Amino acid sequence: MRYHPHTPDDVRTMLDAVGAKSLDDLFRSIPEKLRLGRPLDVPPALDEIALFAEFRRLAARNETAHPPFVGAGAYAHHVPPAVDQLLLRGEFFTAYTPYQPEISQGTLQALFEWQTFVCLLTGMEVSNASMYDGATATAEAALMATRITGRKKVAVSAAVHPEYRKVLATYVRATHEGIDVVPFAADGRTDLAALARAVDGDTAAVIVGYPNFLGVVEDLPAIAAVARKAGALTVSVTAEPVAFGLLQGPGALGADVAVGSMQSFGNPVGFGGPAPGFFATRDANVRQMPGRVCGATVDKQGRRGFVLTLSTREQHIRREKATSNICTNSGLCALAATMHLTLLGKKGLSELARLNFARARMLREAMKRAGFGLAFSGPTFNEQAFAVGDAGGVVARLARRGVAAGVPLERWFPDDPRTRGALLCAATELHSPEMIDLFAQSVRG
Amino acid sequence: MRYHPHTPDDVRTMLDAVGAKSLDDLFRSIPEKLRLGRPLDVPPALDEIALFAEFRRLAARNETAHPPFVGAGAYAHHVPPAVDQLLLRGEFFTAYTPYQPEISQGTLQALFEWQTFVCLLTGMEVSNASMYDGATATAEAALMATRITGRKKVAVSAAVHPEYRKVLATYVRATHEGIDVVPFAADGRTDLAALARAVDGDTAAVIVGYPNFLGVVEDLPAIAAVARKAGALTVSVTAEPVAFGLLQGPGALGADVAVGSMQSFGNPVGFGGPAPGFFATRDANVRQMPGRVCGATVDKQGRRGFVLTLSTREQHIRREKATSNICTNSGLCALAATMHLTLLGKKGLSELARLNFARARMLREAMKRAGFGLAFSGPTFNEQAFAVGDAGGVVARLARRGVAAGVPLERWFPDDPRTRGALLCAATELHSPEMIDLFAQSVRG
Amino acid sequence: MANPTGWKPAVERGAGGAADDLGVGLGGATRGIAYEEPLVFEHGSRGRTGVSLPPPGGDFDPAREIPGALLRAEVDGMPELSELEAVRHFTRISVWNHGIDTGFYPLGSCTMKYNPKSSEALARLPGFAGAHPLAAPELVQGSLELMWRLERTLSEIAGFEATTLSPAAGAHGELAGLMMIRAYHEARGNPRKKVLIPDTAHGTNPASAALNGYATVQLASGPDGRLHPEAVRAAMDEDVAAIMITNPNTLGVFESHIAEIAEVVHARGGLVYGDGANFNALLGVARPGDMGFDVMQYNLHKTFATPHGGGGPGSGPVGVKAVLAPFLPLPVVVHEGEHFRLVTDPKDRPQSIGKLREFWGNFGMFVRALALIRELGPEGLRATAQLAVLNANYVRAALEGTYNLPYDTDSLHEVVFDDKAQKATGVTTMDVAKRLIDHGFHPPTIYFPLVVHGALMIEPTETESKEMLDGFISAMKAIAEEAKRDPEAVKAAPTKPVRARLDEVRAARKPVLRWTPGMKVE
Amino acid sequence: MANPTGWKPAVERGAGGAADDLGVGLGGATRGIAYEEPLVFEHGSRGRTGVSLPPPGGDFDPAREIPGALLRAEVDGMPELSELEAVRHFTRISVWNHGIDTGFYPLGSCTMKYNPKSSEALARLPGFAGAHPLAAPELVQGSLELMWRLERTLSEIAGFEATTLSPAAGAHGELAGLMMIRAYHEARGNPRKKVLIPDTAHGTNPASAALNGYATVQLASGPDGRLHPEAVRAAMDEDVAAIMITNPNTLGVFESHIAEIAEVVHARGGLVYGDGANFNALLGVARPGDMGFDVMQYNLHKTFATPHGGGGPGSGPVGVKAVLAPFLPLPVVVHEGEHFRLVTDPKDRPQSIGKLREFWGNFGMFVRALALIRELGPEGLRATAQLAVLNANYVRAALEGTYNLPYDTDSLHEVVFDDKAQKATGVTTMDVAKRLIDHGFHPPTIYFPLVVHGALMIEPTETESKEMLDGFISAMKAIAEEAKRDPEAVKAAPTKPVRARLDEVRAARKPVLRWTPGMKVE
Ligand SMILES: Cc1ncc(COP(=O)(O)O)c(C=O)c1O
Ligand SMILES: Cc1ncc(COP(=O)(O)O)c(C=O)c1O
Repeated sequence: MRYHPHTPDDVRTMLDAVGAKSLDDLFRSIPEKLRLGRPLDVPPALDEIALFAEFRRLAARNETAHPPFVGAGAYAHHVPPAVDQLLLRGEFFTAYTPYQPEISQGTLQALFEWQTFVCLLTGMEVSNASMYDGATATAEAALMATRITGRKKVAVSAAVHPEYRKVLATYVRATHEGIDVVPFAADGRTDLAALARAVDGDTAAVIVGYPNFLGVVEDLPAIAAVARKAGALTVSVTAEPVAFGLLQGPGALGADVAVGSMQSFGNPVGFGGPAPGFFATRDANVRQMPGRVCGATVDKQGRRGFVLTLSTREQHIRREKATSNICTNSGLCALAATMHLTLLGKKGLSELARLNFARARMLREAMKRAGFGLAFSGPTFNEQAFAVGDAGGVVARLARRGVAAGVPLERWFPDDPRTRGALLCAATELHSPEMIDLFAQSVRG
Repeated sequence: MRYHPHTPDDVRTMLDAVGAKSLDDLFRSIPEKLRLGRPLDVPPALDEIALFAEFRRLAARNETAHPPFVGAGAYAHHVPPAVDQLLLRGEFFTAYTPYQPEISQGTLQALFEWQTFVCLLTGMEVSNASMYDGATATAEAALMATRITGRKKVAVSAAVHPEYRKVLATYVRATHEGIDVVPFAADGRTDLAALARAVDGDTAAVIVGYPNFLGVVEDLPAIAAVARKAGALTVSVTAEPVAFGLLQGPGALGADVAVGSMQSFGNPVGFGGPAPGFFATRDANVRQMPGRVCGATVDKQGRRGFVLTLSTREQHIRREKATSNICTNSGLCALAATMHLTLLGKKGLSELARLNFARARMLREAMKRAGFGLAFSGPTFNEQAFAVGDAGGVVARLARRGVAAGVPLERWFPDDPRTRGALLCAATELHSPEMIDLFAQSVRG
Repeated sequence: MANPTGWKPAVERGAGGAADDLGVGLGGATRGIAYEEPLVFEHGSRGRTGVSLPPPGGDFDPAREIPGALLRAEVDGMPELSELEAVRHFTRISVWNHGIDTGFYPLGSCTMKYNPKSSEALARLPGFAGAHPLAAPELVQGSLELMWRLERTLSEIAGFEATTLSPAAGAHGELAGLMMIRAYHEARGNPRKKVLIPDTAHGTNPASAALNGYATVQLASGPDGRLHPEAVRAAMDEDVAAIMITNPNTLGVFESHIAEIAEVVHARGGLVYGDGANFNALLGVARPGDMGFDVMQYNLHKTFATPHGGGGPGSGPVGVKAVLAPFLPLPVVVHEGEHFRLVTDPKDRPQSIGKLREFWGNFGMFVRALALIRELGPEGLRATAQLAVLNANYVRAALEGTYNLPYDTDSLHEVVFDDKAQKATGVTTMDVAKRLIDHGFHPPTIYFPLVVHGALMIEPTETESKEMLDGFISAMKAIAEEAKRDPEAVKAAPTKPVRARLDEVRAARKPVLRWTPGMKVE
Repeated sequence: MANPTGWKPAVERGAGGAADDLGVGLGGATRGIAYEEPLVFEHGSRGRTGVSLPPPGGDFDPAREIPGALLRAEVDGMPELSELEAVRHFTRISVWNHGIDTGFYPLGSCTMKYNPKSSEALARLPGFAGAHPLAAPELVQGSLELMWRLERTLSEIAGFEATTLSPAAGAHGELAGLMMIRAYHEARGNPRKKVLIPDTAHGTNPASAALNGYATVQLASGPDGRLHPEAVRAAMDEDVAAIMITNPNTLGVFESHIAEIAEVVHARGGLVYGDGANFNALLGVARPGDMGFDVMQYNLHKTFATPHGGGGPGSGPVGVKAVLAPFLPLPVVVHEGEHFRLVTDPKDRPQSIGKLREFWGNFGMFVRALALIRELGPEGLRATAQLAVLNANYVRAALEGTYNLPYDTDSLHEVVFDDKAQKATGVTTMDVAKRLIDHGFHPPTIYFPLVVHGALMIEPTETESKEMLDGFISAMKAIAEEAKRDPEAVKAAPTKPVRARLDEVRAARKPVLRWTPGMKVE
């Protein structure tokens, strides 16, 4: 066994040193009747060649030759190969949470950089060291809002990613009074009037997508104004952070919390995980933030260095009074995002966002030529819902050609006639003009 | 341009510092009429996404889904992924030849390990730090033999890899009297009687394959005895070094020089290059060896360390009197081989060799069942020539199914009736028993 | 470890030299060249970039569609580095880190075992990395089959009836498990109010309980480090929804009364939650499902060697007995013949606690974990537990006497010492930990579990060799000696890394949590 | 470079501190933790392995087929390490190295520019890495097309009619070129006897000539570092087969008389060989084929950024004018329509010099080089030369006065200083080089070219930033200052790497070239 270094001699010597007669002896503290008297019923060991054959077979059962036209919370982007080659450096890859800062400065400085990137992109003042994903970050934002406001209700736009909304519901079920779902208008933006009606003195947070699940860019300042008036926090949720290269950060538009996923930077879609959730807010809320935080300090010789800090918020110190139960987060995914963002830089991010914007426009024009209009009229970034009629049929038909065509919105809004026949499609820099044309033609049939 | 860090400001400041008015100005030492007055006629720059699309298109024009049944000097083996992940570490990957030993100890220690591995496998006393490939290593062995013996003729077995023989011929054409090609016998081994006739007092070296190009294991002790009697050096050539896990090292069998390729360890077949050539010999010949050599020494504080040494043999010191013109070698490929050999270790190498031996036996049995016997009767390792009739037809037919079936020996021995219809096939650990059966059936048609 | 390179390890040095000069450590640690490196925001130059993007094509002006107030031309403060500058940056800062690939990492409770390189190659197969979570099921059969296989395999290994792969980490699994427990009780009419948690428990246990609306009741463990049935019996009532037990617990001790404790809890309608963080100790030897646990989370990033990457990602699947199966979160993988699909609609699973995260779980970790399990097979899994326990006991036997063992109960996969024996010297657990760095070892987990004052919690894992343990043991002994002879030298540690001890108090008092232009931290 | 991390670079230190204590270098070099590591043969333990292989299956005993004397059970001395031990070994020793990814690497004549990471991803595409060189042409059309494209592209870039990709490195390309020259002369009845080589030439030039059976005649370059037509004229006769010229030469100086020199040589039937090692200086600006060269080798591992990997591999394609095309080595790539194939049979190319290596060239390097060329395009290629030359001249302008410039002729891509100005201090080029390490920079090439006594040959390349050059310049100046103030400190360098200066004399006098059991080097 290549992972077990123990030679028979080693085992013998070590058993002697321990004073045990056999390996079984080491388990004498486990009552006989609790032991498993048989080998585990799992398949026999595979050698590495057979292992590769087996996993290649499985991977080949996925069809991924074409970049997906589905976004809906997971976005296929081109990640420069430098990211993965650097990420695989064992010093990063095989480290734990940086509990011993003197020999974890690599991870810590990168986390400090991540936190800064998150702040720059979102326009917020402070960020944590990452969350499990965008959905749990959203749920944690609601919980934080409750801690800050003492209120137990949240208002969430129906145009927030429905999977995020489900997670939010799961998280608050035991402790909260309920969730008010605020409908969206015909332009795909949250219905401001309905929002104003839904928000009251019991509302801890107003949660909206930016861009939202329909791909539409919300009028965040107006929403934040409604929330602020009611004393609620505005939580902005972003699943496609490339948009920040084009759109103002939510912090600059009145939001109090910005959460979401940074998967687009540095991380593959990878069947949905892992991906780095982010969580950013204003300085004033820092002691209510969930999760790890990295801070700058000095060492004994006065040199700048980094440590995990503000841990009195956290479970290992505060236990049941902690701001969250999170321990392991998505550090490596955050590092990948940090690397990709570093490579992009100011110019690259701006260009990438404009490129995505342009490709989505090409898709819109191609779909128009193919006879399909937009389902919603609001402004969008790189994702749009098209009225294609039999959206499920289109998805099935294109799947037979190996193409992931988009998602029918009916799946999440079965009762909303406005989503009937709407296919949500993303276009990124991976979709060349030729692919886009071909796609639109294939949607037509 | 992501590889050019110069901002327009940088360029201006730097031109000022240099006292030049423009970038063109920097080239004033090139006479006007020698300058290129136009842009190069190469395709316009590609962005990274288009670059990937273009190279994926090219890679997809190769069919490599099935492990090749061709060996003939390049062997497809399973390389544990640890090798490539370690190899890509920038400290190894982006270093030059270790001219500054204090900051090159990583490369140097690995080269020292490589040299040791080469010695252990070949049974030789000393090895250099790698050669371009097995063929040039063979040619360099002939040249060394001439330097040592003062003789200008070499005898080479017809069963040495024909491409190696061609290279040898190219290398010695200008400086040597000629090459005597010694035929092989019906068992695929070098004809000892013919060898004895060919070797005389003018013969610098006797060069044989081990295993030879026909896959056959030569009677190296007998060959070495013939050479020794005539005062010639015996050069053993190995293109499939996995055989050393099963076969005695040539040094233990009387050879004076062992050369060849270590591609099988750590390196992909990669359309034939790069691959690490090796060169090993006896201590007595060390000052006549070509190429770089790494040696152990101590630093100012008495700690063991490594340096390039014995450089008075080399071109940068001795210029036209150097033992070779080689400068850049195959260091990184040698490092990959060193990593793979380290992972294999004593047990793994022995197992791997036996596994290859067994798979070749399975192939033999399957081919027998399909009606094809061996073309040569001598002992083999993992490569064998089968009498299949229309070997070219078989190759063409299997190519249509995407399988590289082997090589027809007639290609290199058009005048030798014994090779007519013979297909040279390798079987390695990558060929499962099922693949082998299927292959043999497909050869039948 | 052999020592053929001419270096003089600390022990051979004698007492000479500066107070903080250890020489070469017993783990081979020495000093070499390293590089100071500013933040990415602190270097680079205007207009540089590290990427190569196509021109957008077309003429699409965002300002024509999106309100101007929502637009920005560029993100202020973003770095501007060439690709080489970026590559150097991360290459340089990486070597400031210690990882498993660098050396021994006996961080107790974290199971820092070797992360197989082959798993990295497999997880990167384009079929896996490129699969979209919302692609039509026909396009992702491989991913679904893999998930299905992993669920079954985990269920067998720990003895459960069903497993969900959704949770993103151990704590997330705890949350999921407690939610199922709550749903179970709710289905029977009363969600109950309390969760019992032993004092040895990890902080995530009470935090997960609280997040789920439960009050926590802390149970004292006995003088042998074990939870005793009497303590449970005394605290158990019909308001108790569940007990959370880590087995072996964070002292590395097997809760041998587990069956009786489970009976006590079950008898009054409660359920037993297992924190599976220490499951490595039991692989192939005993199954939590066979000893009374109703539900347990696996930590794939511990037991099944998926890389922890400086903080995550993790993966925390949860196994359950049949009673809890109806409450499993969504999605659930099902198959008809060779065809797999995900059940995501709550209508099909009306009792489900719902979704726990976007999409279906940390799939990349599933690939790696299943790869390891497939390579180990039944014998390898069992050997894993055996050798992990052997390693911990070997360290224990060697260090008993030198360091105080607060509980001398049998250890399984880890052993907890404290700094009582060093008290007189003034050297604390923190100092010992930092001095280990100078020897070349990552320190154990320190000051946890909380029941041990100044805990040193050592978990070697099965992938470490006897030679490595011997080196570590010598270093621990050398430090104990040094503490007597020269405590200041120990307190001055670490001396070898790029940074000396960092001022954590200052970090918390004057938080600087992000770069700002012109920032100075001095 | 910005310096926000609180470190004090050397210049701010003043004169205090131990003689050899530089503090933080001007390139950011400091000290951090590193690990001593024995040879792979010196650790591990009996029976360990780092691989997982299938059982052979069947019952095949080699002893039944192969004579016993030729068999061995196992290879004595082989290491026995677990996968983790092996991974740690190479991880630890890797950081003892300086690479381009670590920092500045201005090794003159070696063109140590950034090696794009995207090229590594492309070279690893299974279609490229898995292609067998002897597979039927239908199975390897992609490789053949790529080679064909690269040949054409290189020919255009340097102005030749045809290009062979076979040679494995620069020196191998020289050999190939001279062989073609010899074959050309032979075809005209007389192979001739001599090759003219300027005194600035790289050692491989005379060595390649000798290997080809030619005597070499060394030509003195003029006081401006250039070769002058008179010197050539004087040496040229009908016995001279060729002249070998590196342009720009190894002083970084353009051989501006090249056209006239070529005329002189051509007039008497000789040919002009170009050593293309310094071709980076000319990309898109001038073409050797347009200035009289008949043949030239490209060093893909220099000009086209393929990784050098601590010694190789390289790739040394050779471009030729039409007169030499019939003599090109085999194989030659040809195509009919979309279908590509290799001509390997000498019958089809009767004048070919034959094969130069097994198979078809270092294909992996072709992928990388073509990828870079495709990403650069015509403008990027030209910018490469321009910025490489700008960088060298910037360093030159800054260091003139501090270091002696033996030739003040215009520099192109590199500049050569010497240690004459430091003579009085006793500090030599070697000392300056070693002290640069302590600052954080790889030293330049030293003691080459031989025409300069104590040469310091600096080639920054175009991928380095102005800030990096500024740091390097300050370090060079600081060392010159230090040489005056405290020469012993300079001579004690380097102090930061894991090893101090190594005893090279001892290495050569008592060669220890491989591990042997129990080996001691002390
Ligand atoms: C005993 C125990 N329980 C729970 C956890 C939490 O697991 P995770 O970090 O994966 O959320 C840990 C992690 O260290 C642990 O050690
Ligand atoms: C001027 C010059 N010529 C030739 C060579 C030889 O090239 P290679 O090392 O690729 O064989 C070099 C290498 O350093 C060189 O600098």
